[in-house]
Amino acid sequence: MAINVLAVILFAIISQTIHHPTVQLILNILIMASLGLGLFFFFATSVGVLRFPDFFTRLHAAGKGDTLSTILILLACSLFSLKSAKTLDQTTILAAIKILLIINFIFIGSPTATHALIEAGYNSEIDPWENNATRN
Amino acid sequence: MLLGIETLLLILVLILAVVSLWIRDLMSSVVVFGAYSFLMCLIWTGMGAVDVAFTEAAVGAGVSTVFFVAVLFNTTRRIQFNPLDLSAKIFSAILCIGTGYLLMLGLSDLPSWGDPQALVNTNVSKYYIESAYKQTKVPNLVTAVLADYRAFDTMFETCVVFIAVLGIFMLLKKDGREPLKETSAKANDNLIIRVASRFMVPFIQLFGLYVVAHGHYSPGGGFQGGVILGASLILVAMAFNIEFVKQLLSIKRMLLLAVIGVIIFAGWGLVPVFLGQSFLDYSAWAALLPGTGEIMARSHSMLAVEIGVAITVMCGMYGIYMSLVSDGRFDKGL
Amino acid sequence: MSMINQLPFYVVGIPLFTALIIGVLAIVQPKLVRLTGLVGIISGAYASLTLFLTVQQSGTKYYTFGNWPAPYGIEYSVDTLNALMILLIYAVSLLAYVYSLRSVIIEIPSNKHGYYYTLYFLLITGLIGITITGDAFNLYVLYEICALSSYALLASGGKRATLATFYYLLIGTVGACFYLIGVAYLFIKTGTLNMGQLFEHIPSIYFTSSILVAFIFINVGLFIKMALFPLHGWLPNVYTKAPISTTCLLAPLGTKLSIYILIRFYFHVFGPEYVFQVLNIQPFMVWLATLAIIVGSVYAIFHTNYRSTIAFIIVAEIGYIIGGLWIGHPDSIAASIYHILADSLMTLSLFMIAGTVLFYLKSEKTSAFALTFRQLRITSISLVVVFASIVGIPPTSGFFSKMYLIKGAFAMGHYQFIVALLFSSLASLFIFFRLFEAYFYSKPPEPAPSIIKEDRLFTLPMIGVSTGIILLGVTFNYWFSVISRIIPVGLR
Amino acid sequence: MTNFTTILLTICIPIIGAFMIYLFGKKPNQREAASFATAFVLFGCVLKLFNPGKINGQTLQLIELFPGVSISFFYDHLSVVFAFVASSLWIVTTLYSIGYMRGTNERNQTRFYMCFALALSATMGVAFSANLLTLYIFYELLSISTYALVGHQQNADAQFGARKYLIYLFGGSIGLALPAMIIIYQITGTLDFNYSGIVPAYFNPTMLLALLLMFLYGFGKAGLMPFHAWLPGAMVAPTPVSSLLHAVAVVKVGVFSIIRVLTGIYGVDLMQSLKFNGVVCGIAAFTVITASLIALYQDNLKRLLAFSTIGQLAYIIMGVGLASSLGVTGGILHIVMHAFGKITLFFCAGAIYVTTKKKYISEMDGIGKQMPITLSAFFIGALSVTGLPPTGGFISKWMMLQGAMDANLTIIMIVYLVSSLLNACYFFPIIYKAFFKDPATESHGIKEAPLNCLIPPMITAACSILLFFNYRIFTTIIHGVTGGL
Repeated sequence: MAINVLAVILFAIISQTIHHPTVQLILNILIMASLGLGLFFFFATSVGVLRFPDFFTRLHAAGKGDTLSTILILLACSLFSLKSAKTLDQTTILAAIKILLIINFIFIGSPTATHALIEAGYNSEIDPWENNATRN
Repeated sequence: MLLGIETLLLILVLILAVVSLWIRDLMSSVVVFGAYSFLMCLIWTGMGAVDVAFTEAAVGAGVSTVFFVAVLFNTTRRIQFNPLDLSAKIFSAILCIGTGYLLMLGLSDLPSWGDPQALVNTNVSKYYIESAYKQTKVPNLVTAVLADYRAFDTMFETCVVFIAVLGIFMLLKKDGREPLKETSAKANDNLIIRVASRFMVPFIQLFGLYVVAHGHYSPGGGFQGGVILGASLILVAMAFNIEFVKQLLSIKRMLLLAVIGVIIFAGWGLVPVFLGQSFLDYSAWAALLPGTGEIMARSHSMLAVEIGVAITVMCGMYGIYMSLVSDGRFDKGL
Repeated sequence: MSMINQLPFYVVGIPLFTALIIGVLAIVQPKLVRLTGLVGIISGAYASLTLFLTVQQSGTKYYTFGNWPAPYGIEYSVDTLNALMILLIYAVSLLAYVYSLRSVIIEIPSNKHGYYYTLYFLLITGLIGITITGDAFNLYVLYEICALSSYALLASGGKRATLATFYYLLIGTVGACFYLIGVAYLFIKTGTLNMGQLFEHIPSIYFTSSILVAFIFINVGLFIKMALFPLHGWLPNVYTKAPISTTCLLAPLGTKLSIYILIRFYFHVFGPEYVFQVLNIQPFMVWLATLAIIVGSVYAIFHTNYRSTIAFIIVAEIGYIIGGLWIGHPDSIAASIYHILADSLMTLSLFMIAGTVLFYLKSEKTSAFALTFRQLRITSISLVVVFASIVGIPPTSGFFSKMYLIKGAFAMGHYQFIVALLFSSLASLFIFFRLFEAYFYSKPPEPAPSIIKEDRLFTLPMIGVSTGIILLGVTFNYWFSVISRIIPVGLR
Repeated sequence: MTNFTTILLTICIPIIGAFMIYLFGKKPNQREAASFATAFVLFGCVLKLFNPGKINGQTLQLIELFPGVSISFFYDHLSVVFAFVASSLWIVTTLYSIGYMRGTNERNQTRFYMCFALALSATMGVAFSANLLTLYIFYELLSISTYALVGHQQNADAQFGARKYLIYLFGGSIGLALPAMIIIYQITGTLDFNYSGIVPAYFNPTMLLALLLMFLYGFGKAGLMPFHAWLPGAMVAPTPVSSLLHAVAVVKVGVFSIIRVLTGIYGVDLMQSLKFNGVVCGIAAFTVITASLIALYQDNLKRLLAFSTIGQLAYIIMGVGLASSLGVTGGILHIVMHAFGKITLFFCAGAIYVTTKKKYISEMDGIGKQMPITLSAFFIGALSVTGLPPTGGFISKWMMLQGAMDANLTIIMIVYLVSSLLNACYFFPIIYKAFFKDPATESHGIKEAPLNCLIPPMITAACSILLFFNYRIFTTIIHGVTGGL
C-alpha cells in the first residue's frame, strides 16, 4: 500500500512540473531504465524456466521473474503515457493511475497463482531434485 | 501497426495452432490454445478492432481455457487417438488444400486494405461513421452498430448464449437414472488462495460493471462485462467449493436470470411495438422515459439492452462452468 | 404501424417470446409449459396464415427493425416464396408439437421437459427467422440458433444420440462456417449485407474470382447442411438415434431450410443469369442430383431398420429437389419448390409412424410392421398414404411433383434424371411392399393380437398429415399458380 | 338423369356395394345378396348407355388437376362395349363365386367380395375415362385392388404369384407408362383422346416409336410377350378371380388402354404414315405364335387357359393394329367373343376343381363321363375361343381375317390361320381325353359340380352361341368407332 501512496505523490509532482526540461530528461531516463530492467528480468525468467532442473525450481523462477518484470514495464508505460500526453488534463492522469491499479492487481494475483501451482505440485507428490539426479 | 509485428504475430499464431493440435497431452494443448487466443487478441488490436480484441481476450483466452480444464477433470487427460488410416488422411489433406486454394483464389481481387474508393468503405460503413454519433449520441461506433442498428442480430446472439447454457445444462444434468461415477476433483481449502481471491473478487466485479456501463464510450459492453462478472463467480467457485458458490447464486436462479437477461433485451425492443413503432425502435422510449429526446432515448435503451446481455452472459459462463465441472450433479467438483 | 404490417415481426416474435416465457415457466411453474406452447404455436400459425394471404393480395411486404432504412438496419422482405415456406414451417411444427406432447413424456426424463420445450420453440424461431430474413448475416445468426438448439434437442436422447449429434455438430459447424466465409467475401466486394442491395451490386462484378469463390463456399456450406449426396453422411446416423419428438420437427424442416436458402441466393442474390448462364455447371449438378437419388434409394433398400430407411429416402428426396432446381426449366423449378412442401409432410408422417411403432411395439424391424398392420389402425392407414405419395400414386402430392419434374427434365433433355426418378419410385414401392408382405403373408400370432387403441395425441396429427398430403395433391393447380409467380422472369 | 350421372353412377355403385358388403361382413347371405344387387344395378346403368343413338362426344370434367389436364369422363362406342361385357359377366361371376367359395370354403370371403367390387369400379373408370391421366389413375387403382385378390390364399406360392404380379404391373406402369404419358403431355400440352390423334406428325419418329413401345409394354396388363409372365403366375388366385379378372376385366383393361393409345393418342392415319402398325402387328403376331406354342405342352389346366388368353389378347391388338375398318371392328368384337368363351372355360376348370380337386389335364381322363354338363360347356367355350362356326368367336376371327386381307398383310393372315390351328391343337386333346378315354380310377355315377357352379358356365356357353346369330347388336355400335376410319 505504501508504494501506491509514493507513486501517487510522484505523479502529482510530475504533473505540476512536466514542462520543465530537466524533469523531461529525468522521466526519459526513468522510463528507459525501468524498461531495460523489465526486459532483462523477462529474459532471466525465460532462461531460468529453461535451465532449471525440476518443477519447483522452474516455478520459482517463473513466479518471481514474471511479476517483477511486468510491474517494471507497466511502470514505464504509465510514465511514458504521462510524458507523451500533449495536454496534461485529468484524463491522462487517470489513465496513468489505472495502469498503477493494474500493477497492484498483478502484484497480488501473480504470486498467489504461483503458490497455487506449487501447492498442487506438492500435493501430487512431485519429488524435488537432488544434486546428482538427472533432470526431470 | 508495424508490418513486422503483424507478420510475426501471424506466424506465431500459426505455430501455436499447429502445436496445440499436435500435442498428445490434452492439458498442455489447452494451455497452448489459451496462448493462441491471447495472440489472436493482439492481432485484433493491431487491426484496430479493439472491442473484438477485448472479447477474444475475455472469452477466448480466459473463460474457455477454464471450461476446457473443467472438462478435462471429468474426461481422460491422455488422447486415446487411433491414428487415421491413409485414405482418411489423403481425403482430409485434399479437403484442406482445396479450401485453402479457394480462399487464396478469392483474395486475388479483393480491394486493398482500407482503400477509400472500395465499396466496402463507401457503402454502409460510411453512413455509420458519419451519422452514428448524430443519431445516437454514442461515441463508440461499434456499440452503436451492435446495440441499435443491428440490435436484432445481438438479441439473437444473446439467445445463442442462452441456448448454450440451457443445452449443456440439460444434457449433463443427471436425472438419477444412470449410476453416478466418482469425480476425481476435490475441493481445495488452501487459505492463501482463499484470502487472495476474496480480496480480488470485488475489484473484478467492479471492473466488470464498469465495462458494462462504459460500453458507450470505451471498448467493452454487455458481452465483455458479463464475461468478467461470470469469471469472478468462477474464481470464487474455484477458490472455495461449489456448495459455497451455490449459496451465492443457486442453479435454478442462474437459469432464471439467464432467461430474464434475454427477456430484458427482447422486452425492451417489444415495448415500441406496443407503442405502434417497429420492433427494437428505441426512439419510441422517448415517450416513456421522462425528459429524454429521441436521440437520448436511443443511447439510454442501448445501456438497458447491454445490461440484459451482461446478465445473460454472466449466468451463462457461470452455468456452463458449474455443469461442466460437476458433470451435471452440482454437488462436488473443482 | 397497423397490425397488418407488423405481421413479419409477429411471425418471428411469437415463437421467440413463447420460448422465453416457457424458459421462465420451466423453473417457476412447470405445469403451464405445455399450455403456453400450444397457445404460442396456434397464434403463430394464425399470423403466418394472414401473412401468406396478405402477401398474395398486396405483394412483397417490407419490415425494418428499429426503423433504420434498408441497408443500414436489418430488413425483412416477405414475398410469396418465404410466406409459403413460413406457412409450411408452422403447419409442420404445429403437428409435430401436438405429437410431441405425448412422445416427450415417453422419451425425455420429466424434470427436463420445460428446458426441452424452451429449446423446441427457439428452434422454431430460428427456422422461421431464416426463412423470413432479408439480411445475409442475420440469416447466419439464426442459422446458429437453429443449429445449436437442434444439437441440444437431438443429443437429449441418451448416450448414442449424443455421439451421433457430436459428428453432426462438427460437420454442421463446418457448413455454417463455409456459408459465413461466402457471405464475408460478398460483403468485402459489395459493402452491404442486405440481400436486395447485394442483388443490385453483384451483376457489376460477375466475372471476378471472389464472386465465384463466394458462390462455391455458400453452395458447399448449404450442401453440407442439406445432406446432398456426397456430404450426407451425418443424416442417417443422427436421425436413427435421436429422440422421435425432435426428429419429427427437425427432419422435415432442417434440410428443406437449406434448400430454401439456396433458392433465395440463386434467384434473389446471385440472380438466375449468373447461376444458369455464367457458370455452366448445370450438367454436373443434375448428375450430382441423379447420383443422390440413386444412392439414396439403393441404401434405403439395403437397410432393414425402419428409421435408417427413411433417412435414406430423405437423402433421395433432396436429390429430387436439387435436380429439379438445377434443370432450370420453369416446370421443374416449380415442381421442386412444390416438392419441398410435399416432402416435408411426407417426412413428418414417416417419422410419426416410426414413433408410434416404436412406442407401442418397441421395435423397428420389418417384423414389427406385421403387427402394426394388425394392431395399429391409424398408423397403418397413414403408412399406406405416405408411401403412396413417395411412390407417386395419383391422388397424393408426390405424384404431381414427380410428374412435373419429369416434364421439365424431358424438356431440357436430362434423361438420366428421369431414369433416376423412376428407379427411386420403384425402390420405395419395393420398401413398402416388403413391409406389407411381412403382414399379409405371415401367420397371425397365436393369441390373436388385440387392436391397440392409439393415443389421441398421436392419431390426430397423423390424420392431419395424411389429409394434408392428399389435399396438397388435389389442390395442385392452386399451388402451381402460386409458385410459378416466384420464378424470376429470366427463367420463365 | 343425364348420361354423365349414369357414368359417375357406374363408378360409384361398386364402391357403395363394397361398403355394403363390408357392413354385412358377418352375415354371408346378406353379403352375397348385396354383391348380387350391386352387379345388377351396375348392369342396369350400363344398359341405359348401351344404345347407339345416345353416344356423343362431349366430356364431363370433374376436377382440374393441372393446367390442360383434368379428371374427365366421356363415353364412346369402345367404352360402352367394354363396360357392357365387364358388368354383364360380373353378375354371372358373382353367382359362380358364391358356389366356388362355399365349395372350397375359403377364408375371409368379405375381403374377397370387397376387392372384387373395387376392381369392377376401377374397370368402369378405365372404360369411361376421357384422357390418358384418368385412365392411368384407374389403371393403378385396378392393380392395387386386384393385388389383394391374387394373393388371397396368403400362402407361400400366393405370395410369389402376387409379388410377380406386382413387379410386372407396377414396374411396367410406373417405369414405362408414366414417363411416356408425361412426355406426351410435355409435347402436346394435353392428354385428351380424339380420333385424329394428338401427337404432332413432325415430332421425330424415333422418339414416337420409343414412346409407342413404352406404352405397349407399359400397360403390362395386355400381356404382350416379354411382359406376360405375371398372367400364368396369377393363376394361383381362386378361380372366380382368374375367370372374371384374368380373362375379362384386368387383361381387357390392358388391351383397352393400348387401343385408346393407338386410336386416341396416335391416331390411325399417323400409325399408317409412320409404318407403326407394322411394328404393332409384328409384336402381336410374335406373342400369338409363342403363346399358342407354350400352351401346347401345359399340363395345369388353368395355366393352359392363361397362355391361350395371352394369345387371344394379341389377336385383338393385331386386329386393331391392322388399321383397316374391318380389322378394328373384328378386334373389338373379339373382346366380346373371347370374354364369353374364355369365362366359360375358366368356370368349367373351377367346377372340375371344386368337385374332383383335379388341376392337371393328365388326371382328367374320362371326366366327361362323370361331369357331362360341365365338359360340354367346356367344349362350346373351346369352340368359341378357337373360332369355329356355331360360336361367336368365329365371326370376330372372320372379320379380322378380312381386315388383314383389306390391308393386304398376307403374313398376318397366315398368322391368324396358324394360330387358330394351334388353338385347336391344345383344346381338343383335352376334350377327347375327357369323353373317349375311360377314367384311370374306377368312379361310377354322375358326380356333377354344385348347382351354382354349373349354371354360370351354361349361361355363358349359351350366350356365346347366341352371339353367333345376332352379333349385329355390337357391330352397329362398333361401327361408330370404325366409321371414322
